Amino acid sequence: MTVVNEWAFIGVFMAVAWLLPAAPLVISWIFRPRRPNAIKMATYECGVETVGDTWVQFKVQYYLNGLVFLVFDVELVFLFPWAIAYSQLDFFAFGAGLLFIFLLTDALIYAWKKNALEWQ
Amino acid sequence: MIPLWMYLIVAAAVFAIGVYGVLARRNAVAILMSVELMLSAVNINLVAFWRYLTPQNMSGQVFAAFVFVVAAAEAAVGLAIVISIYRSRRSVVVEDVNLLKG
Amino acid sequence: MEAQCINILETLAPCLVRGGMDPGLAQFLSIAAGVLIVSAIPLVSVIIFIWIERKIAARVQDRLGPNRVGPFGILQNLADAVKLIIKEDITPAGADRLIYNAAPIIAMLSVILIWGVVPFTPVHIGADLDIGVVYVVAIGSVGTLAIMMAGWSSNNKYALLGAFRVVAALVSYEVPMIVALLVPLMLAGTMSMQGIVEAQQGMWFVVAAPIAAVIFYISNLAETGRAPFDLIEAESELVAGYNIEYSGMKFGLFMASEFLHSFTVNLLFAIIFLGGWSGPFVHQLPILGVVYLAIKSLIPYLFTIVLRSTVPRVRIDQMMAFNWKFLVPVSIINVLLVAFVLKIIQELGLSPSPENVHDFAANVPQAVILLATNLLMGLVTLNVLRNAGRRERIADQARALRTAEQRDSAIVPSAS
Amino acid sequence: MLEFNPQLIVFFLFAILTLGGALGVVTNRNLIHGAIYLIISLFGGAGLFVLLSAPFLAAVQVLVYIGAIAILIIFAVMLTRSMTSMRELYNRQWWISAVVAVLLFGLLVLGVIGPVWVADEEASQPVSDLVATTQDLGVALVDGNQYVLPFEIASLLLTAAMIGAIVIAREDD
Repeated sequence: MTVVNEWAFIGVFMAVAWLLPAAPLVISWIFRPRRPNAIKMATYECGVETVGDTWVQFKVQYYLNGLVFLVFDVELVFLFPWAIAYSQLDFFAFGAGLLFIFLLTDALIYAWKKNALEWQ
Repeated sequence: MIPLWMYLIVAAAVFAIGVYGVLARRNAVAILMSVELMLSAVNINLVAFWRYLTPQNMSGQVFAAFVFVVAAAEAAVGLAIVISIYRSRRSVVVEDVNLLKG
Repeated sequence: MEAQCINILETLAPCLVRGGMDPGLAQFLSIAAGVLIVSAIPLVSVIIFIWIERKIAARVQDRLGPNRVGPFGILQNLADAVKLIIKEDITPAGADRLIYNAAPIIAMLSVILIWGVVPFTPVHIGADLDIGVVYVVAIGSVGTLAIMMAGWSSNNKYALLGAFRVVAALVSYEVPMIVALLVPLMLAGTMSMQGIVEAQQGMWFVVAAPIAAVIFYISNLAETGRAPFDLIEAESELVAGYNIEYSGMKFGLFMASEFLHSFTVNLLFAIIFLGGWSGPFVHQLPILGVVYLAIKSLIPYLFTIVLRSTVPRVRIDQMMAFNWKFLVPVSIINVLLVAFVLKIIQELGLSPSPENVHDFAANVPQAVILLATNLLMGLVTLNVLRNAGRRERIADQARALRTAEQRDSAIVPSAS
Repeated sequence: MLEFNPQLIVFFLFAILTLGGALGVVTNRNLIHGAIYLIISLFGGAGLFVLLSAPFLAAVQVLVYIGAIAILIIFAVMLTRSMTSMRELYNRQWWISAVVAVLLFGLLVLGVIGPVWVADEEASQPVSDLVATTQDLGVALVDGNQYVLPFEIASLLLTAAMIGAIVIAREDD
């Protein structure tokens, strides 16, 4: 029962908490002046006229970075249960964790050697 | 508790929507997103069966965790392939990628 | 029995039921009351945090800071909030309206939701989830999404580029942060926030795991965009980055969420490494826990502020290299080392048993051994760094020398 | 048959999020909107996990899918500039695909879920309220008799995926 209660709290919290930042926006929507014109609404690029599409070509660097992050993120999903169960485990578990991390460190070393982590 | 079949129907519906997306969309990134949907439907099924049939056995959760790994690997490699195809052919429409058609 | 109804936080539901209310509704009302209290705390405190920060930053830079509105200028932020509310709000043409308006709310939400699992005292906590730490990390990662949404929906090249840089930096620094978190989890054996604080009754984790604490602190600096990693707000380079098109209260929400996030991570630092609410007499008088927690989280927070107003900004390539080539390897080695030593300690029977974990003396052997291991590793790391730095300097000098020689040899023939 | 209770309302809420998000993913022209619908759908899935007493997987769903995979997808959309250059949304066989999807759903519901799970009232309820915890998951993952081999293979798969993706996506050579 208590576990259900904890999550009920989180559920109500999620349902209510977004109202708190939304409230000042609503208040501001009531009180603020509205005098839009084309120059005000123009995209701000330091006063220079906007040229071309906003969605410019991005470097693959961003993707590689996100990729390495994703792989480590998923790795950590497995290490969380490993860590909290650690005191109940034997030396074999340490070996298993070591091998698990070692295999992934390989990938990190590879990325390092291939300059995938370099930010040009 | 909520009967098991309701979860199964939700999962089946998400899976069917994913299948539709994979078959019907032309954009490779959209197809990859649909595959993610299918994997997520599989996960709902796995966890639902685990909860209702073998709640004290870890198999369902472990399998779900492995589905996360597969989903991550699929996203990483799939999107890398999309990026590299885009670089060489300036297109992400799957019908334009017909190099292997001979 | 009537006396019980005084402390409404603990006994609201039973009191209402005794008053003749439906138990389900009473349960719901007590949850709703808790939600209101827990979510009001961060919103009220953020006004104070911004004032503290402005005051201290001003003193460091030999200024006075806000001093006109109210005593010591403490009401300055309320005045600022009123100003932001009555400002005209400009939505740029071509913006994706729904996402544009949702982004500041999600940014703030991702910080407020963390407070739901913060243990204020031994008995006062929003929800003591058994996966508290993963919840915090997961909610934190939603904040990244808000930045991406803001940058994309503004329909502005600078905003999009700024958002990409920020997101790339934030997600990278999440890796060492989570890896460092594994060490206290290993020591506590639970992911519940309350459980982690309970496990520190005998000894704070900062003693047994100083390297993890330092890595956690540094990556949190980067996560919250604080100097020296304040590339989010790189006014001079990116015209403020992802929130460039935002004005009025929407910008105010981004700014407030940034300040609040900065304090929140220091609060988490205090909970996970500095023992949270634990202190003398806290079990007799639970409300003392709030005071202890506030003091403990203010110490790293003040350090953050002083750091912010004194150190220069790093470049993005330096920031990324520092993460992937230093923090991540060090945190991984640290986890493996601690795991190895901890297993040996447990096999030798030196670790505290569940019965005497609250006892200071029982924790000493384990903490001392782990501290020694950490210090040793810290020394080795610093030595490796020193050698690497020396090698780099020599290489730089050689390169400079070579270019100078080439220039000389290019000049000499033409002179003769 | 079904009595009205808060749990059911919450279930329907998350089910609607999951399904609505999924529909948004496959029907939306703008890929960034599609990614946000994907996030909504996966968030609904996380809510279902909480209802199924697997809170760890719910948090992981938010952490991995919303925090990492969605970000990666948005990066890829930006890198390929594919959201503005789409000529049409669906390919020529889109109606065949729709028929296939509906048939698949019908087959699953009428052929499998209906006869096996809806008909059997008893099988629709959990066998026990005792649920394994995250700690048990940690023990199972590194137990020599249980899942230690899949555990290591997961690491190997991630390593292979990362190296493969770096090789494919790198610009020079």
